[in-house]
Amino acid sequence: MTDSFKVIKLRELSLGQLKKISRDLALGLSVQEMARIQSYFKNLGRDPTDVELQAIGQAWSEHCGYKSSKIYLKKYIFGLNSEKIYSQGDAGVVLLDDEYAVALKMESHNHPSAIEPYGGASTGVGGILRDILSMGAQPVAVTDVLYFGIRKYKNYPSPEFIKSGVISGIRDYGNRVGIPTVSGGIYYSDMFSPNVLVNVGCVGILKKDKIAKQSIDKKGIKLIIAGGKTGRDGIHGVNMASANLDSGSANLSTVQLGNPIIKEPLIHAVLEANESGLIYSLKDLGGGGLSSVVGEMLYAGGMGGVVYLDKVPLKENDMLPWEIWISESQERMLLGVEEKNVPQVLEIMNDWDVTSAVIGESVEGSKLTLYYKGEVVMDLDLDFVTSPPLYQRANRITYKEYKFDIPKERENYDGILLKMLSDPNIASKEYAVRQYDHTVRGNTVIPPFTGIIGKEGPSDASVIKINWENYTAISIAHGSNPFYSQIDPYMGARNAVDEAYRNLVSANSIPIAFSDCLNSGNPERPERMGEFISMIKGLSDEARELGVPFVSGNVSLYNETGLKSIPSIPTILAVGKLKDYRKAITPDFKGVGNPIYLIGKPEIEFGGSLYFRIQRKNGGRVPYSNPKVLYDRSERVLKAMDLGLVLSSHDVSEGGLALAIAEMTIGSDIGAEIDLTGLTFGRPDFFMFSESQSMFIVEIQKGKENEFEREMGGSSIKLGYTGGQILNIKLNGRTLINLYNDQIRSKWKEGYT
Amino acid sequence: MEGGVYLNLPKVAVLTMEGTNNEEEAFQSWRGAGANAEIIHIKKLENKIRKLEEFDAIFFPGGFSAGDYVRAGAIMASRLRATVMRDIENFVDAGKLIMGSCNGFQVLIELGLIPNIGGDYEREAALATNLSNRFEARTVYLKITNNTCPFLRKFRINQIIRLPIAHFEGRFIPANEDLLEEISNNNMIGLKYVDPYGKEVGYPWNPNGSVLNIAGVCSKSGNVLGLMPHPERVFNKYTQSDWPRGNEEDYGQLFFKGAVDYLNEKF
Amino acid sequence: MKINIIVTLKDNVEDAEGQSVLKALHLLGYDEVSNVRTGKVYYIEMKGNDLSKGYEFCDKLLANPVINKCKVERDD
Amino acid sequence: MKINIIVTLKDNVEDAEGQSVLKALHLLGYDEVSNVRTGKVYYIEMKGNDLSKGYEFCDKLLANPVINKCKVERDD
Ligand SMILES: Nc1ncnc2c1ncn2[C@@H]1O[C@H](COP(=O)(O)OP(=O)(O)O)[C@@H](O)[C@H]1O
Ligand SMILES: [Mg+2]
Repeated sequence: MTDSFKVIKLRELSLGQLKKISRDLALGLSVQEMARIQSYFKNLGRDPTDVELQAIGQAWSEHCGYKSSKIYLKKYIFGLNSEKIYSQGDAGVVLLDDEYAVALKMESHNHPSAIEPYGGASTGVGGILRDILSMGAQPVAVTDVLYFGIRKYKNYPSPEFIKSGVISGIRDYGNRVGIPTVSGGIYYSDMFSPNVLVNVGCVGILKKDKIAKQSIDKKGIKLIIAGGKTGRDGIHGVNMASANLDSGSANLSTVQLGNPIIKEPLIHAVLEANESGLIYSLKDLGGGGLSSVVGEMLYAGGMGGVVYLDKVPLKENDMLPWEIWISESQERMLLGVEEKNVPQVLEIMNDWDVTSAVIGESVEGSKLTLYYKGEVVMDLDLDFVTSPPLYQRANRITYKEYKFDIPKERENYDGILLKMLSDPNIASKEYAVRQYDHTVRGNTVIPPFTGIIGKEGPSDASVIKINWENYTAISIAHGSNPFYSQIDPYMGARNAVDEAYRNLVSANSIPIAFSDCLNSGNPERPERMGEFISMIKGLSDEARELGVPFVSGNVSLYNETGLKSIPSIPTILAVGKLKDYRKAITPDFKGVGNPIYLIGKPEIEFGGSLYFRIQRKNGGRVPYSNPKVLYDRSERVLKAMDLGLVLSSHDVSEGGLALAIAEMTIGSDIGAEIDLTGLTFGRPDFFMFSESQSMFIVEIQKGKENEFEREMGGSSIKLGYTGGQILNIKLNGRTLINLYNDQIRSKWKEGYT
Repeated sequence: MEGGVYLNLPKVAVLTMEGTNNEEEAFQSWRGAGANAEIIHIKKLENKIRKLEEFDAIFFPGGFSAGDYVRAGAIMASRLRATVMRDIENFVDAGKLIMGSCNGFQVLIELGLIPNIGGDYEREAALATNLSNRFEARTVYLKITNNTCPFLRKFRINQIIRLPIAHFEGRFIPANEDLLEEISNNNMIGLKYVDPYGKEVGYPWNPNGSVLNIAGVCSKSGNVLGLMPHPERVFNKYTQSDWPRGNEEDYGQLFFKGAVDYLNEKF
Repeated sequence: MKINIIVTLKDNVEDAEGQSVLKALHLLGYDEVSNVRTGKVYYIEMKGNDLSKGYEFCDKLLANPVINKCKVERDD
Repeated sequence: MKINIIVTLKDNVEDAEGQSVLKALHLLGYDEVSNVRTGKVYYIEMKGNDLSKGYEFCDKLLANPVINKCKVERDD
């Protein structure tokens, strides 16, 4: 026996010693879990190798095993509207039409980004691209929703440092790999010091009959690893992501920077092989590395396998078998290929200058056997490895008393509106997004900012056409509001879905799929677990009524330090469909003298609202979304759009209808005359700044008022007309807001010069 | 990657290597303009599996060839220079067409194809880091200042058009004043950055700080064009960023159609 | 005083740029080259005589301690 | 042999990165800094003993003579 691997005398160890082994080998497993492994090996009548223990440690990490969340995901999310899902794997897939399908997925890279923001964010993009590629889909868009802190905490990097690193990381990876970064969001709050959240998404297009399979159900399928070489970088990444961030210092072996220049040709090569029908099954190497991907691919098809670890192309020749097996080196894909197709696949890889090697194959049975230089270094039943214990952790759902501090009424709200426009949560995100290439691939129909060149304002959803032949396109948007979630995780989640949905509708697209990225704290604390469950229930209750499935998602727990935890915050990535992208609608006003309507009705519900936040007041309960109302209004709006009545549309979110209208003047340089006389319920500020859900502002063709109002069936309120250089809002002859378009735009663009 | 189907259409090689990433839309744009385009990995040229002489036009797409490490375009150019420079020179001499956008322009500059005042393919210019020191992705206004080069023949002189840009290294710098004069005197400046009214002003309308607001340069004989903006991304007018405001012009197409017309007439 | 600050990646952090250059040099026929790593230099002119400022610049702006090493030297 | 190749911008070429570092240092309160310029270093390991190879690498790959200067030195 060489000294490349060790046998660990596990069977004779005490509980205390088991704990020590878990720590010494950085397995991240609890004593109970170690004991379970011990008894398994007692039954086998032998001791495990270090390779075997490491493999189990990976598979049983929270990150890979979903130990704390799976029971709830199963109960509330899986199966929801699932008849509309075409396929689920590394990413979820829904059909667009008879020929095409769309794959989407959102994922967190919070822990790595907290330690090394540049590398953390860029490998996040790299990872999510692989998930889409795993379905055999061409990635067409990258998205990123970022949650930055404000205050610096001792022993942790400054929020400024984190922010610039994260944005640069996303920029450099996305731009270099040539996939446009077209949608996202940036939030600022002290909730995220020092626990930054980096949620990245990706959307891909595939022909439905070319979808890649992710399992192997046949023996003799060769396993090919392709892309980056395997190194010592990123060992134990999943264990880090499954623990609290307890100091700013890093375990260096988990830091990776990513290499988009390996990924870029890998995407081409894999898609070409898939297009040619040469790939039997496909998966990416992410958390847990080979260990997790080989196990899952075989287990899903009821097969066993053999892998020769010495065949894996390495960066460093002296790597030990366990390191090879669990390394999380970036830019790698695993291809299952029928023996007869192997030469052709290797040739395609070579044509694109991509490193690849055959490393093993599937066999009958359920055993996975690893060889290293002729010796067996692991021989385990996949049944055992891939089924970690699932926990129904203690949870407590707490109901808070809502405080409502009534702000004083003002004569004039110019100052308030300007303050809203320059709030970092609202102000233009161009400082980040214009560093992202959002037009590469030549398919971007609606970019993140639209309007007159040089004056662009925010768009609600980005639109990407799917090919060069017809007019079909997809729309992409997000929903999330950490301020609601902090107060009410259940409603916060529902409102996040509402926002994502209405953003898509606003662009004249039909929502067809969601992906969720669930961020939370330490699940071993009952309040956290309670919040987490409330969040999942919220998502479920909202989406069920809307008839839209969650096709994929990701859970990130332990976003917590000794100091504090983040609230339970979902980020929703939503994808919609446009039959004819020439009918896409943007928020900038299009003409002068056109009627402006509000769809929906503002209520007094100000918890977490921008209006109360900027005045540092408690706003009571958060807005309540009603999915039936959202659905009904959306159908009506879409119908009016289809009839060509609607010229521009913007969803009402933070800052209420006043801010929404202000944003519509930015990209158009067209002002608005709004008269609230007879419309408000007492306080005009409550009317203007209410963030009640499911509302839209639309600009209508002149002279089409009657037709439009008929379509809206009573849910529309006429507010005024477009035109001029000023946004003017009046009530009973009194001016509430009077601001020049230029003032509004320059406030909003202040941080982007 | 189709090839050889339409035998009498002009043949265009869209060159690629790791990190180039506009090849798909370039391929589609050439095809849409009536050419028979093919995406060719430069490895195949280096290994002599494919030859440039098979083609009537070469397109250097944008992106980050080899990561744009070292200097944008440098690695791709030095590989080509070491292996197929003679073929490229013959290609130019034969009057065939070469176009490079963004990273492709950077490659043309590094290959000495632009401006090539001296005629011996020395590097006579550079595309340096944007003065803003950041990556800039947005739509810019451009003025057409030469319409004799085949790619620009479908435009009017002084026509104002809009195209997307997305680059970090786009600041055109010639080796010296004399060269710059030669470039102007020979009417080689193809496009300039302007404001919406056609005036030449500084940042932000000139996104990178190029001398004389230069956005694109043609070779003396006109058959080579390098430019920082991306016509291939707006072949379809609905990918022009402000089309929802009723500004629906086919600027992107005109570059490729002009080139294809020229090739059809000439070859 | 003139100081030079050289920022490099720590040895165990992969250098994608270095690898790209290595590959390019090999393709250009320079097989004798076995390794390339890269770094960034900042040439700083400043008043005063306190070299330790250079380390402050590293710390606050130029380098990320998780992945970078910094070297500060006087330029005479 | 180990060589270091340092590529900088010529003095008359504006250094956008240097400028933005200078600005950032001033924002951090370091008013004593009056100028910053930047450069790139390549640390190359290779067989042989011929320093002039370094200049070849510059010429063929690492520098554009229009805007760059190159310095090659042995690293001992
Ligand atoms: N981090 C980001 N990455 C990519 N796109 C972003 C990012 N942040 C915002 N965007 C895009 O910028 C536009 C405006 O965003 P935002 O100001 O958050 O608008 P809204 O208030 O409508 O959500 C949207 O198209 C959004 O998708
Ligand atoms: Mg919106």
